[in-house]
Amino acid sequence: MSIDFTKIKPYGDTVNDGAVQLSFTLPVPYGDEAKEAAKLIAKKMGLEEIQVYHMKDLGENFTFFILYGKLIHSIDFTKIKVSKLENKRMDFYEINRKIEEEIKRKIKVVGACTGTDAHTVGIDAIMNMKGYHGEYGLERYQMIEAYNLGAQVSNEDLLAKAIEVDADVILVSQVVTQKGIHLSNLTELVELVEAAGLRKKVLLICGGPRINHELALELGYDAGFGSGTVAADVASFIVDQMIKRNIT
Amino acid sequence: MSIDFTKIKPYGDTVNDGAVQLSFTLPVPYGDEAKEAAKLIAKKMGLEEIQVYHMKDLGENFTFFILYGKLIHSIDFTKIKVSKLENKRMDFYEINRKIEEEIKRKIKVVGACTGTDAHTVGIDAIMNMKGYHGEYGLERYQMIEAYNLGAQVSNEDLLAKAIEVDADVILVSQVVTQKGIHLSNLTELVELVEAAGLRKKVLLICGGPRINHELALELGYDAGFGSGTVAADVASFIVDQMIKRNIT
Amino acid sequence: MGKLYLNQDLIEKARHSASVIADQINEFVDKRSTDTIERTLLRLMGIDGANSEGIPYVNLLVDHLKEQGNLDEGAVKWVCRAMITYGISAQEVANAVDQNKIDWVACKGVSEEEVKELGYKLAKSGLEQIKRQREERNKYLERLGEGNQPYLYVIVATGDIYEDVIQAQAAARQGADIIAVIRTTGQSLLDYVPYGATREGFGGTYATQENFKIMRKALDEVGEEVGRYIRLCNYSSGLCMPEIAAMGAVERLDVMLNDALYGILFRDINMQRTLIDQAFSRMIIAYAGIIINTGEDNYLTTADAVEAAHTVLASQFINEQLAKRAGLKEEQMGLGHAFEINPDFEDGFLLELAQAQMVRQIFPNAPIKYMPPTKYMTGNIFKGHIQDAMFNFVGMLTGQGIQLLGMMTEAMHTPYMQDRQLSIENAKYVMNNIRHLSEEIQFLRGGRLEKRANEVLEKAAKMLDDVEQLGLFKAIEQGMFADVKRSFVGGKGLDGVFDKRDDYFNPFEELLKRELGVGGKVNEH
Amino acid sequence: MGKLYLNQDLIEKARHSASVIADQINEFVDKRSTDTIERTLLRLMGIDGANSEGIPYVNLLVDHLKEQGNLDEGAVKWVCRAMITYGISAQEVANAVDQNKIDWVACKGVSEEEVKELGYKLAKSGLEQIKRQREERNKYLERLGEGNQPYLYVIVATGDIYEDVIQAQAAARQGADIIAVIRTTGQSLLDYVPYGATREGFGGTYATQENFKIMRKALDEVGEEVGRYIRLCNYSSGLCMPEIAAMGAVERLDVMLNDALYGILFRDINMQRTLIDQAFSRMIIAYAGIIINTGEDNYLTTADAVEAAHTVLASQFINEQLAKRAGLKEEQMGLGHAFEINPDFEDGFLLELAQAQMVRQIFPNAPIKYMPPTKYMTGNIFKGHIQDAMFNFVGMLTGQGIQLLGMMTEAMHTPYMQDRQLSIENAKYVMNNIRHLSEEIQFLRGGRLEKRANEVLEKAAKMLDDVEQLGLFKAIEQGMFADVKRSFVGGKGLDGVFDKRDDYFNPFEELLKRELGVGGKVNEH
Ligand code: B12
Ligand code: B12
Ligand SMILES: Cc1ncc(COP(=O)(O)O)c(C=O)c1O
Ligand SMILES: Cc1ncc(COP(=O)(O)O)c(C=O)c1O
Repeated sequence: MSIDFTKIKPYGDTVNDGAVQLSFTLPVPYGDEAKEAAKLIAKKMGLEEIQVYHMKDLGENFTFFILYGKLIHSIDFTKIKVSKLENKRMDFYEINRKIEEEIKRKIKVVGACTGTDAHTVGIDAIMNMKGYHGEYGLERYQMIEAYNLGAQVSNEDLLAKAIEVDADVILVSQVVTQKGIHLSNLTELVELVEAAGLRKKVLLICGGPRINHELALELGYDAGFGSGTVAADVASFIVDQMIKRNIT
Repeated sequence: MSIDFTKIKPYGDTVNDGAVQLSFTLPVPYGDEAKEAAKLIAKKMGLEEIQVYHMKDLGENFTFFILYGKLIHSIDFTKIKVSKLENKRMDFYEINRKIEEEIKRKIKVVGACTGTDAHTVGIDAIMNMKGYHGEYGLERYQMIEAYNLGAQVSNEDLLAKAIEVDADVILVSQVVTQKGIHLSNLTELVELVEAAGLRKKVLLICGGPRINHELALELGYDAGFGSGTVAADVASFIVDQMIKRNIT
Repeated sequence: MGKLYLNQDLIEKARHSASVIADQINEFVDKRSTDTIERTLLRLMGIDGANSEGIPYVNLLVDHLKEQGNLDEGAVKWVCRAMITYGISAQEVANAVDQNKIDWVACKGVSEEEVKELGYKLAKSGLEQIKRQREERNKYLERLGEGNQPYLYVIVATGDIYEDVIQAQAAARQGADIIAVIRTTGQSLLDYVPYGATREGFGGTYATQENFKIMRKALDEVGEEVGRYIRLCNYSSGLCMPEIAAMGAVERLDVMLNDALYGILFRDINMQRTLIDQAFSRMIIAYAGIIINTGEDNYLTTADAVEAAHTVLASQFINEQLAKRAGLKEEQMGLGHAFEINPDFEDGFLLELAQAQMVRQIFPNAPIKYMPPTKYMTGNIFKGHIQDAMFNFVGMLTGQGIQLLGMMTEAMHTPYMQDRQLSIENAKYVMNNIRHLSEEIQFLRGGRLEKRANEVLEKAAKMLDDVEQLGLFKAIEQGMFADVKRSFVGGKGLDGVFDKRDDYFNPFEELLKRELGVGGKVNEH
Repeated sequence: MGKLYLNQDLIEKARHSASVIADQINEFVDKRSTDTIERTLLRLMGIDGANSEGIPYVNLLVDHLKEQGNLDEGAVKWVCRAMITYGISAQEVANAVDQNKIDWVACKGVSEEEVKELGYKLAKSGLEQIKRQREERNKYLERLGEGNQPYLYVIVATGDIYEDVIQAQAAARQGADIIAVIRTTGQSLLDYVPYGATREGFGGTYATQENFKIMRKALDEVGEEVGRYIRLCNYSSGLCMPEIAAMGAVERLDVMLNDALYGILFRDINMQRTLIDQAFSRMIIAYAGIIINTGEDNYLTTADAVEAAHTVLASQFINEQLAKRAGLKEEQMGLGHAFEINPDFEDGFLLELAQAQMVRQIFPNAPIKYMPPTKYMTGNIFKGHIQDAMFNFVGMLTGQGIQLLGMMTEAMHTPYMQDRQLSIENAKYVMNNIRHLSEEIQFLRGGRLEKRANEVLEKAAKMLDDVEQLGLFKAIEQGMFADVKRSFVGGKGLDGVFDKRDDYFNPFEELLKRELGVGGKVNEH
């Protein structure tokens, strides 16, 4: 099988067959017209040979569909450039050593899960002693002074604490994303930090299961971390950036 | 909630949110670039706010994805016209009575599952005495003479039998559809029937789980029946057409 | 005796410790009241609505009385005095306070006797409303019937009460027995209850009396159509626990999440505040015939489900005793637990089964609330759907009371309409397919399940013994529950707690205690 | 005795009837051979390839001998005669026949002794190849090990052997233990085996020797990488049953679908033909150490799984006895059954469990092949995925040997790569999660499961008794299996059956019988 990486298409059981599964609900009453509507939607998405595998009357004039089809679109895989964190990942010992040697003082990190978001497990995983997935959290690093404010912290309180301890880094966790609430929370913090004239001085880092690096950059953060992050990922980035930016 | 039927979009939990789930495999190695590729595919399909919910290395440089996103496309539900069978659905007794009164002789029906397709259950459901879903099959209709040739029947043999018994109707079942084999099988039969000069004389009807009326019309059949069909659906259509076309 | 051999002595011991713990708490609680309790009384006296700035009148009034230094006598007394003095209704008193038109000094002239007479009268008619709704529910149940246990419980959480209604009605048609309207993320920390119909929440919809009413009506409608009474659930928790309990009682909610420990551990609400609130809210709930759902299942979202299983059981024992003291019948105790073991754990299913069966046997009459996998759900919706199926399997096999259906999209978003339908379909398929399996199998005497259950039981008994020695407050301070430590004076809402004066007056509580037959110590069995 | 109390007398009775039935069949079979058996012998003598028109040389030769009226003496004899007469190899004889260069009359001069000597020599070396592969497999198994039972069995069915390879290797990495390459729809009715690597099939890929070789190599490679021997499966069924058995034996296939009853009922192959073919093919398979999979599970795709459960069991008894007579060890008998009860049937799970446990106990050493839901799978892939999970649950709980994994897309398309991965994930999750559950539960004595199992057993025994009276041929004519009637002289392939002459010679069969220790009647136990 030779794959043309400039024209990548979904694969079911034959190269370039374009096989895609989709499901969605339409706010239309169950029936033949609904089925046709579902097919038209799929067609607009660029599917051919559309098969409605399943449809179900959800009541209240809503209908659920499962469809399969063959996608006409392809993408050029060779052109893909992902904005990734460029620093190399160090381990606990390397990080401490590097801070000691190159920054020569403890790094101060303040973190919280902000707004009305009460999910502490993520930020705890990064900051608390015991850490996550067998990796120590930031509190355990001798060369890091970590302040974990917990959850449900207002952006104002977080910033105040950062100023109080003269923090190098602010970590923000956002887990609830419904109706884009994380976007407004995260944006507000950037604005507050800028208004306080601290944007250049502190590294702003956000994280959460539905956060990624690209989104973080768009929102004005220095980095963003998603699911499965461990403290060493974040600490490596911090150290690397502080050295690069000469924040000592 | 007021729905604008000229602009129907998928629905997750808010009108017009456009929520769609999709899954597919790409022939690219697992990694950040693969994830980006999947998002680009989804973007080409018209999705926004694309979230990769899950990705999995399938090995052999293939990666599987589950994504959700918000569709930008909408369709005009008010314009949808589905080509449906227009005849009214009669029951066993009505059908027999109607044949007796209006056609005044038995209707002859020959049926088979053709080509290498060995799935008899579908055609049996329509033709055999015991029928399907509590509805009698065609063999049980006093006013229908039904010949069920079973499965794996060549188009030639089917046609020969139709000629032999002077059939009014030919029923074809196609269940296996991989690589479009049903399309060639069905097309071949139409061509044979035309070549034999019988196309005007007989009703050509096909059926199967992945057949629908529209497809049947495209292929040159008079009707197509999908999943869940019972004998009375087919018989109603036959009687209606024969009367309309004055085949008596 | 049930299917699983359990050490009965340990059960008795654990229950006894819990009883002592509950008595300790009750003693503490009895001497105190809170702002929200006082607001609750005013609501039940007929005060509703918010002023032009959106501040609920009950908040306005209680804050006002507090400023005056009068709250520790009980808000009821002062409102009665004003009512009598000015010859106006409770609502009119509230409006007048908003306009600064009440002269409280002038009100002091009313005799204690008159005040009490009016107080009892108002309390009686306040409770009357609740009783009517309880009777209304019974009529519905008699006429329409209900689904079998485990009740299929699903959430709606669009943030918009009108979208919620559509989703709820669709779910009822699909087979749901209980609809829970999830609250917006911020609400539990609000020290007031928002007013009116709302359309903008995050991860849930505001709990307001109007929203309750809208949903109740919608469910009554669809219940008629499907020929099954559809229960409505909301949250009597957070800083307004008793107020929402009262609103729920009046709007005929059938199930309410209600657990002070949850608020302490997961919302950082002050422990004194919420335990005091809980005691009164549970009396209202008890009287309203509402089923409570407790939240110990949540412990397993932060602590490990294998390691911390006994903390859930210990908490259930405590919640049982606290509930009993508020007059709740066993049939109203929806004690919580959860199916939260890592799906990749070998024989994890055996442990889940052991726990569920054990809980079922220890609390035989409680409509145990069984929570689905959440922590180990991932974006892999296909695997998630099977995790939920395994959960439904255990729920049916062990005869749980309330099955909170899992959604395959749990790791990512609040349920879409289709998620809920697929989830109900999942539960109906599995439960029907194994309908009588529980009657057909026996667990090996001395086997893995029995060993596990008794191990958990033993640890729970030990833990309760420790808590009994320490007192619940200290135990929480030490992080014995959910791996979370909270301090006695920390968290939100402590400023809303006050000591009752000797002449504190709460006619509602008095009447409720009489009606419910609780008061002094309650016997543990 | 197993977990479920079963009436042992009934089991014995059923086994006895099946034994008599098998003897009746064997007697009939012993006197006859078929075109494809003769072609098989020629293949094992080293004839391969196809002529310029694509006709396999073995077909050419056998058809030619038939035309000459010489086939009933056995093709081996004539080929040996020609080899000796012309001093050429078997393959050269075939080529010569293609070019019409053999003078058969001239060949008659060779003495019977010489012929037999050569025949036995060729047979010995033919079987030698098979033995080598059997030993090779054992070495692999020793060195790499294998997955636990139930083996996870998945299909690949792209139609293109090279796509199949990718899908198969991916599946092995994901955890599959057995890869079955499904055949294209038409192949079972072809009276020849196509030649070479193929890339165009429908619903499956042609079974050719080259395709076998390609896939074997691919699986050996990936097996090394994953450190687990990966078994390969294909179909020894249809009109070329024994030829494919031989090809499978030579290319080290490990599992082969092999069941005459399936061909009769579901492919309308003549019953005489395929039962004769089966007897010889099973000897090859037995000698090659291949596991057969029988196809009675298919009955439930046309007949109802609740009503017709006993027909499956009856057929398993017959297949067991027929297999024994061909020298198959119990460890090679992958008797088939299936999880095919309507998912909406109340307590359907109990019946499936009863059946699976019963089959497990009746054939304790057989690697029972357990088929997933297919008939009641729908386009609802989410529900389908749970149906498969319930199937995996029963498979693990009852310790089946080979778990043919269900695909959530079963109702619609042959598996996509992702379908297979999700399906393996499903099985691994469920099986690991309930790993030791079977040791923990007991079934109620006299309960629903026991009743169901004994009911099915009783009906099967009764049916076998009837078949014993009628003979298998008549029983099939009467539609006793799968609701399908087939006539003794109808169906495909009867023209390929012939009576052996007294001097018929088949040295392969003789040697095989000696090696396998079968010959006259075999004792039923
Ligand atoms: C546990 C949990 C809870 C617990 C929280 C306990 C606690 N103390 O944290 C409880 C039960 C209290 C809870 C409550 C609610 N929850 Co909740 N909850 C979850 C659950 C099951 C797991 C989350 C979790 O702990 N994950 C484990 C951690 C380790 O992963 P993580 O958070 O992704 O963190 C990692 C990375 O993202 C990253 N990371 C995270 N933050 C940061 C920060 C930085 C700086 C960096 C570098 C990295 C980083 O590193 C971490 C380690 O790798 C999820 C569903 C799920 N399975 O994911 C729902 C979920 C998150 N909850 C949800 C909701 C809606 C709620 C409620 C609002 C529901 C309600 N109305 O009652 C409430 C209220 C909470 C509130 N006010 O915010 C939704 C969110 C939907 C959405 N997309 O908006 C989810 C997805 C469930 C659902 N489908 O509805 N929840
Ligand atoms: C039963 C079955 C079999 C049985 C068939 C037994 C028999 N005698 O029919 C057996 C086990 C033999 C079998 C074998 C194979 N099968 Co098969 N089989 C199925 C299965 C499980 C159910 C089909 C069925 O009986 N449905 C019930 C009937 C009543 O429904 P129906 O056919 O849709 O018929 C209804 C309507 O469609 C309509 N209808 C049908 N025909 C007609 C005709 C007319 C004129 C009208 C009006 C209406 C009509 O009315 C009927 C009643 O409502 C499906 C999977 C599934 N769950 O659907 C796979 C399936 C159809 N099989 C499949 C395949 C590939 C095969 C094989 C080719 C596999 C192989 N290589 O070995 C073989 C070979 C068969 C061959 N040569 O054709 C694929 C087809 C994939 C595709 N899209 O091409 C499926 C979808 C499974 C899969 N996912 O791989 N199969
Ligand atoms: C007992 C209890 N109360 C309340 C909640 C919901 O949280 P909140 O009150 O913050 O809406 C939960 C959540 O699961 C709970 O278990
Ligand atoms: C015993 C047996 N043989 C063969 C097959 C496959 O059919 P075919 O031989 O037509 O490829 C099956 C299908 O499941 C089967 O069970």
